[in-house]
Amino acid sequence: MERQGKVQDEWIVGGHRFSSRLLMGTGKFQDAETMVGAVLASGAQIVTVALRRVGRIPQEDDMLGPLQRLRGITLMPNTSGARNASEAIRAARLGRELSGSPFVKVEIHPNPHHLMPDPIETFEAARILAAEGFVVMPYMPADPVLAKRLEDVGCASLMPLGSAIGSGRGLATAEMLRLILRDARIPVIVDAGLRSPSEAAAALEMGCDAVLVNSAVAASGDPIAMAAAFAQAVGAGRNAHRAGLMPRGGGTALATSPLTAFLSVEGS
Amino acid sequence: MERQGKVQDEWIVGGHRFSSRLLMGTGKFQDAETMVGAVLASGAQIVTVALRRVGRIPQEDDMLGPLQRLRGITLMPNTSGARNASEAIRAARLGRELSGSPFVKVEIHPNPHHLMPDPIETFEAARILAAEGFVVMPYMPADPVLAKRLEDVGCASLMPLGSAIGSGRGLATAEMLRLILRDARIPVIVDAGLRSPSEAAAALEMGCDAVLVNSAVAASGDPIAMAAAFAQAVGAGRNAHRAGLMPRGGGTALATSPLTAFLSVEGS
Amino acid sequence: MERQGKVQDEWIVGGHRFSSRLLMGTGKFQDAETMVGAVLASGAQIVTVALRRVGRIPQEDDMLGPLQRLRGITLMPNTSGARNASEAIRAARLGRELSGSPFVKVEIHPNPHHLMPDPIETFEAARILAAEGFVVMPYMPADPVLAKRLEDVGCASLMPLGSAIGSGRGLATAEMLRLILRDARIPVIVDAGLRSPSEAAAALEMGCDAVLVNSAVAASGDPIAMAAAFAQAVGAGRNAHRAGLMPRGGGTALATSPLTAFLSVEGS
Amino acid sequence: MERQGKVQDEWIVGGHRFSSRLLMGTGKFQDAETMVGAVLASGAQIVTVALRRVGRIPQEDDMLGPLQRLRGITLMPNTSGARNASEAIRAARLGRELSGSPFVKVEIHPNPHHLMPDPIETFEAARILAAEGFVVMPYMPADPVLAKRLEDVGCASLMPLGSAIGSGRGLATAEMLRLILRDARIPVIVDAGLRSPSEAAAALEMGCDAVLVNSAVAASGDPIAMAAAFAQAVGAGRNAHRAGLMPRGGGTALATSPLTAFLSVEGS
Amino acid sequence: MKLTVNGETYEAKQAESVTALLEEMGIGRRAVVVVLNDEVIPASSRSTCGLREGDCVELFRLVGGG
Amino acid sequence: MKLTVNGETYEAKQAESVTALLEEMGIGRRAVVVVLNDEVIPASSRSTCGLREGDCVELFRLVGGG
Amino acid sequence: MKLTVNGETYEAKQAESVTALLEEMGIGRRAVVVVLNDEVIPASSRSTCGLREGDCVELFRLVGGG
Amino acid sequence: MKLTVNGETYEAKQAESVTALLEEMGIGRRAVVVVLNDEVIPASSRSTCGLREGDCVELFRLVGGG
Repeated sequence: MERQGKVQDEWIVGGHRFSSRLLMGTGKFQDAETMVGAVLASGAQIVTVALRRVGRIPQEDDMLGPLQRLRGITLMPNTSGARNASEAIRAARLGRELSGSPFVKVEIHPNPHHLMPDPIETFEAARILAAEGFVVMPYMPADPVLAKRLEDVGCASLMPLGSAIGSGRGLATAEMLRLILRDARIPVIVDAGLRSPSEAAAALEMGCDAVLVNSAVAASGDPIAMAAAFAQAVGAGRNAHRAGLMPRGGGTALATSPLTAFLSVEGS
Repeated sequence: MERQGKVQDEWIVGGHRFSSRLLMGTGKFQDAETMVGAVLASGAQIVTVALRRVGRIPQEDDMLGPLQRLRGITLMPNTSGARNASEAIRAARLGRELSGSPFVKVEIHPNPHHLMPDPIETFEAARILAAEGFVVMPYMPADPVLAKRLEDVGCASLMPLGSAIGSGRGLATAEMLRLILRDARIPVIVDAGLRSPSEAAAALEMGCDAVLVNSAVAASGDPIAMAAAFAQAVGAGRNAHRAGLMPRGGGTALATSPLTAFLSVEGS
Repeated sequence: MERQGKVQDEWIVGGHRFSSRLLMGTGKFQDAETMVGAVLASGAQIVTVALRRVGRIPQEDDMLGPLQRLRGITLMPNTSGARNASEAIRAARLGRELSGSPFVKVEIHPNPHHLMPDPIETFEAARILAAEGFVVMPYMPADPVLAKRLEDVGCASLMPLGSAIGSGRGLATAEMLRLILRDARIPVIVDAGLRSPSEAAAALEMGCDAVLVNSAVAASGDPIAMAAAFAQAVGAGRNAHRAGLMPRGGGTALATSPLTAFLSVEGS
Repeated sequence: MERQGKVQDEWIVGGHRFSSRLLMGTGKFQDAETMVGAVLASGAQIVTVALRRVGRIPQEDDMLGPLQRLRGITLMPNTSGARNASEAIRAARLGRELSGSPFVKVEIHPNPHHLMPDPIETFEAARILAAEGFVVMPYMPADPVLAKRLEDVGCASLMPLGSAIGSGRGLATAEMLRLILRDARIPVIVDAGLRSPSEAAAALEMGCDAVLVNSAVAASGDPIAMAAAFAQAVGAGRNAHRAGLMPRGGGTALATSPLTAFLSVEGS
Repeated sequence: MKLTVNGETYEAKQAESVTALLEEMGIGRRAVVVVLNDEVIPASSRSTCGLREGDCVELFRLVGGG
Repeated sequence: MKLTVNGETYEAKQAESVTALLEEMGIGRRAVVVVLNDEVIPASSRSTCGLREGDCVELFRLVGGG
Repeated sequence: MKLTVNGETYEAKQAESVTALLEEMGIGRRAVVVVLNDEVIPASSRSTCGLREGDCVELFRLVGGG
Repeated sequence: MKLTVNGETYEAKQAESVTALLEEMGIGRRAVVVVLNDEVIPASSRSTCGLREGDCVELFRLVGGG
C-alpha cells in the first residue's frame, strides 16, 4: 500500500502528465459562463469539445473562446456525429487543426437512439489515428477483449462507458470494468452514464484512473457546485483506492464494539 | 435550490449544532494513535465509544484519554452488549456518568451472529431515555414505521442501518431509507454497513443528513487516509445533494455533443 | 440433497399441510370471474380476503361466493385497514367468524402512503392472536430480530415483505431475508413487492417456503395466464432449491467446453 | 396482448422452427448418462457440442453417441478454443462435417482468464460463415451496435452473454440486453452467466427469445432435476412475457385490500 | 325503530330480530357477521336475537383483498 | 475485607473508602464510574464513601466502540 | 463568383482569397478550419489562397461537446 | 510408414488407407472427421484414400461442450 505523501499522485496518458482525475465535457451547458465556471470548479485538465460546421449566420456565442484562454487546459476534440471510421478520422484531423491538441476522443455511434459505440469502426479509426500520432482516447463499450485490442494498436487510454450516454444509470458495467482493469496497461477512464459524484467515487475506488462527465454536471441544478462536488468525490475515491478498502464481509456481521463489554470483565 | 455560500451548512441534532456530517466509531483500531489520527482526519464532531467493565489487571492502553483531550468532540457512548431495553438503559446512564455527554447511541442487538437491532426493545429503551433527557440516537433497522414511532417518542435522530454491521454491503436498504427520509423531521444518519466513501457519498446524495462509520476506516489498509477520504466523500455527497442531481434518464440516451455536428450546418 | 420423487414436497403451517407454495390475494381484480380463474390457474391453496362493512345498498357483486365454493381452498382473512393492534385483533376475530378459518394475515400499516407494517403493533397483535389459537401469519418488515420474536410468541409463519406493497420492486430486501431464513424454524413466505414470476422463483431458490402475490397477477395484462406463470415459476424455484444451485463463481470464468479442444490432443 | 391458446408458441431461427426456448450445453457433466438425462429433462431441441482432436488412446467414453440417437435434437457445434476468425471458421467447417448440422455457435475468446468474446474476430467469422450458408449463432458481448452489425451480415440469432462464462452472475448486462432487444429482428438468446432458473425466467420476461445454459445445470447438485427446473422457469418467464407484467410501481405503494375496509361503509 | 347501523342512523320498519333486519336491508343471503352493541351474534342466534331502540349494529362481510 | 468486584470475589487489604479501593486496584487515575450495590457513586463522594464486608462494587470505563 | 459553402450554394461578392471570404461571411475573428476542395488550408496560407468559380469550401469550428 | 497424426509422429504399420489407419488406431467405430494434409476426406472416400510417407493426418470428434 503506497502512502500518500508529498509525492504528487499523477497519472500519465500519451506521455502527458495530469494530476486531476476528472475530465469534463462542455456540451449542454446553458451558457459559456456557466460552462467555464464548471470547468474551473472541476479542476479538470482535459476538456472535450466537439466539431461543427460554421453556419452562414453564426448564432451561438463563442463558448470555447473563454475556455481556450484558460491555462493548463488540454482540449480533446471528439468525433461525435461520425458514423464510421472514415468520418471519425476526418473529424479527428480537423479537430487537431482547430485545437492544436494531439488528443482525440474517438466516438463513433451510428444509432442516434442509444448512442452506443460501434466496436468495429472504433477499432479501425483508433488504429489509424494512433499510427498518425494522435493521443487516441476511444469511447468504447465495456468490452474486455476490445479493450486489449485497442491497447495493442496504440491507444493512449481506454474510455469504456459506465452506462448509456446521458442515461445516468451509473456503473451498470462494473463487472466488465473490473475485467478491463485487471489487464489494462494504459489508463482506464469511465466515460458516459455517470449521474452522481458517488458513482464517480466508486469508479476510482475500483481502480479506474479517471472519469469523464458532462451531462451529470451540465444538467444538474447547479452546474458549478456540482462540478466541485465531482472533483471532491473523485479525490475521495482515488484516496480510498490508495488507502485500500476494508475487505468485503462474507455476509457475516462483525461487531465494532467489544460485544461482551457490558457484562464481561476486561482482562479476564 | 439553495446555493452554497458563506453560510455554514450545519445540521442540528438534539439542539446541538454540527458542521461535520461524518460520525466516527472508535472500535477495532490497532492502537490509540491510529484511532486519534483517524478521528482527526475525519473531521468528526460526534464520536462513539463503548462501555466496559474494568478488569483487575487493566491491560489495554487508554484509548480514550487522548480522544477526550481533543477539542470540539462530542462523545456518544453506545449501549452495545445490551440485549434488552433495561440493560440498554443502565448502560446509557453509566455512559453519561463517564462521558458527561447527553448523547447516547441506543444499540440493542440480541443475536451475536448478525447484530441486527431489536425493534421492540430499541423502541422501549429510546422512549424511556428520551424522557430522561438523553439525546437519543437509535441504531435501528431501516423500518419507516419504526422510524416515525421513534421520532414520536422524542428521539433526536434516526440511525437506520445501510446493511448488517461490519458486512460492508453498503446501502442495501436504499428503498427503505428513501421512505424514512420522506417523512422524517429529525436527522437521518446511516449507521452500519458502509464499506467505501462512495457509499457514504450516495447516502448524502439521497438526502441523509450524515453517516457513521467505523469498520470501513479501522479495517482499511490505511485508516488515517481512509478517514480523510470519507470526509471528502461526505462533503461531495452533501454538496451534490444541495446542487441537485440531474434527473434520472428514462432509459433514453441523450447526446452531450451536438449530434449532427459533423455534417450539418450550424444555424440552418 | 433430497431427491424429488414420489414423496410429495409439502410444507406445514400451523399444523396444516399444503403442497402449493403460491398464496394468492384476491384484491384489485376486474371481476369475480377473472379472480376465480386466476386462483384456479395459480393452484393456490391459501387465499387472502379482506373484511369490509356492508353498505346499505350493496353494490359490488359477491366476489367471494364463487371462491368459497371451490374445494381445497383455505381462506385467510387479513386485517388490512387496522392501524393498531386492537383494531387488528378485532378484525381478526370478525374474519374468523365470517370465514370459519383459523388463519389470519395480521397486517397493520398506519401510513397509507407506503403501507409499511408497524413492527410494534404487529408484534402485539400477533402475540395475542396466537394465544387465542389463531394460525397467525404476520405481514412484517424484513427484520431478522422481529422475525425471531414473532416466532417466539407463537406465529405460524413469517411473511416479510420483498419490497413495498404494490411497488413491484421485487426482492429488494434479499440480504435481510437471508438472515431471517437462516434462523427461522417456521415457514417464511415473501409477501408484497413481487412483480414477476422470476422474482417469485428467486425467493424459492434462496430457501423461502412460499410467496404471496396479488397485484402482480391482478394488474398484469392477462391475470389468468400470469397466475399460471407464477405457479410454474414457484415450482421451478422450489425444484432448483432442492436440486442445489451451482456454487457462485468467484468472479472467475470457467469454460464449459474443453478449452484446448481445437488444438490439443485428447488423452495426451 | 396475444392470448395463449391452441396455437403453439414457437420461434424460428435460420428457418428452423422450435418450441423449446431452452438450449443446453453438454460440457462439464460427470458422465454421459447424467448429460443425456439432463438434456431430456430440459426438453432442449438445440444442444451445443465442442470439437476436439482424437487422442491416440481414446480415454473418455463416448458422450455424444447417446445424444445423437435422441430424436428431435439439433446439434450445434461450437468453435470454442478458436482464438481468431480463421480458426473459428475451420472449426465450424469440421463441426458441420461431424454433426451434419448447419448450426454453429461462433465462440472466439482469446483470453483464457475471462473467456470474453472478441467482437472483431467474431464479426469476421460470422460474416464469412453466414455467407457459406451456416446458421450462425454468435456468442457475443452484450453490445447493441455489434448486435445490429451481426444481424446485418446474416446471423441467424444473437447470443449475448448475461455475465462472464461460468461466473453465474446472472443478467449483469440487463441494460444492454434491453437495447439489443429493442432493435433486433432475429432471435436473442442469453448465453453464459446464468446460475439459476429465476435468472432464466427474467431473461424471457424481458423479451429474450431463449436462453442457453450449461454450467448452471452440470455443476448443480442434481443436474437432471435442475434441467427440469430451468425448463419450468423458461416456460414461466415466456408465459409471463406474453401475459404482460404489471406496470412497475413508481415507488408508490398501492394497497391490494380496500384500505378503508375495516372502518368505512361499503357503498357510501 | 331507530338503530345505528354501520355508524349511520337507520329507521327500521319491522326489525324485531336480527334476521328481520338483514332481510329488510336486502342482505339476507350474503355471508355477513353481525355485531350488536360490540358483541358478535352467532348465526344460529340471529332469528331469536331481538333489537331495541338505539341499538348499534355493525355488519361485515369478506371482500377481495391481498 | 471481602468484596465482590465486577462479579468476582475480591479480598481488599485496606479499602475503607472507594478511593482507597481504586488506588489498591491500580486504577486510580483512569476515568471510571463506580457502582456500589447497584447505586452510582458520584466522583465527589468517593473519598467519603466507605465500604463494608460483602459490598458489591462494579467499575466501568469507556473503551473504543462503534 | 459561385461557390459551394458547407454544402450550399453561395454567391461571393469579392472573395478572391479565403481570408476575404471569411470576412465577407462575418466569421473572420473566430477560430475556424477551412477545407477547400477536400484539402485543409493552413491558417498561414489563407490570405494567399485564391478561390475559383465552383470551389467547394467547408468551414468548421469547435463547439461545446462531451 | 511415418505419418504425422494430430501433430505427433506416428509409425503406421499397415495403414495403406485412411480406413486402415483408423482401425489400427482403434477408433474405427467412433464418429470422427479426417483431415489429410489440410483437406477434409469425406467418409465415403476413406477406404479408397491412400496414405503416403510424411502425410499429415488430423482426426477430430465431437465432445461435450457449452
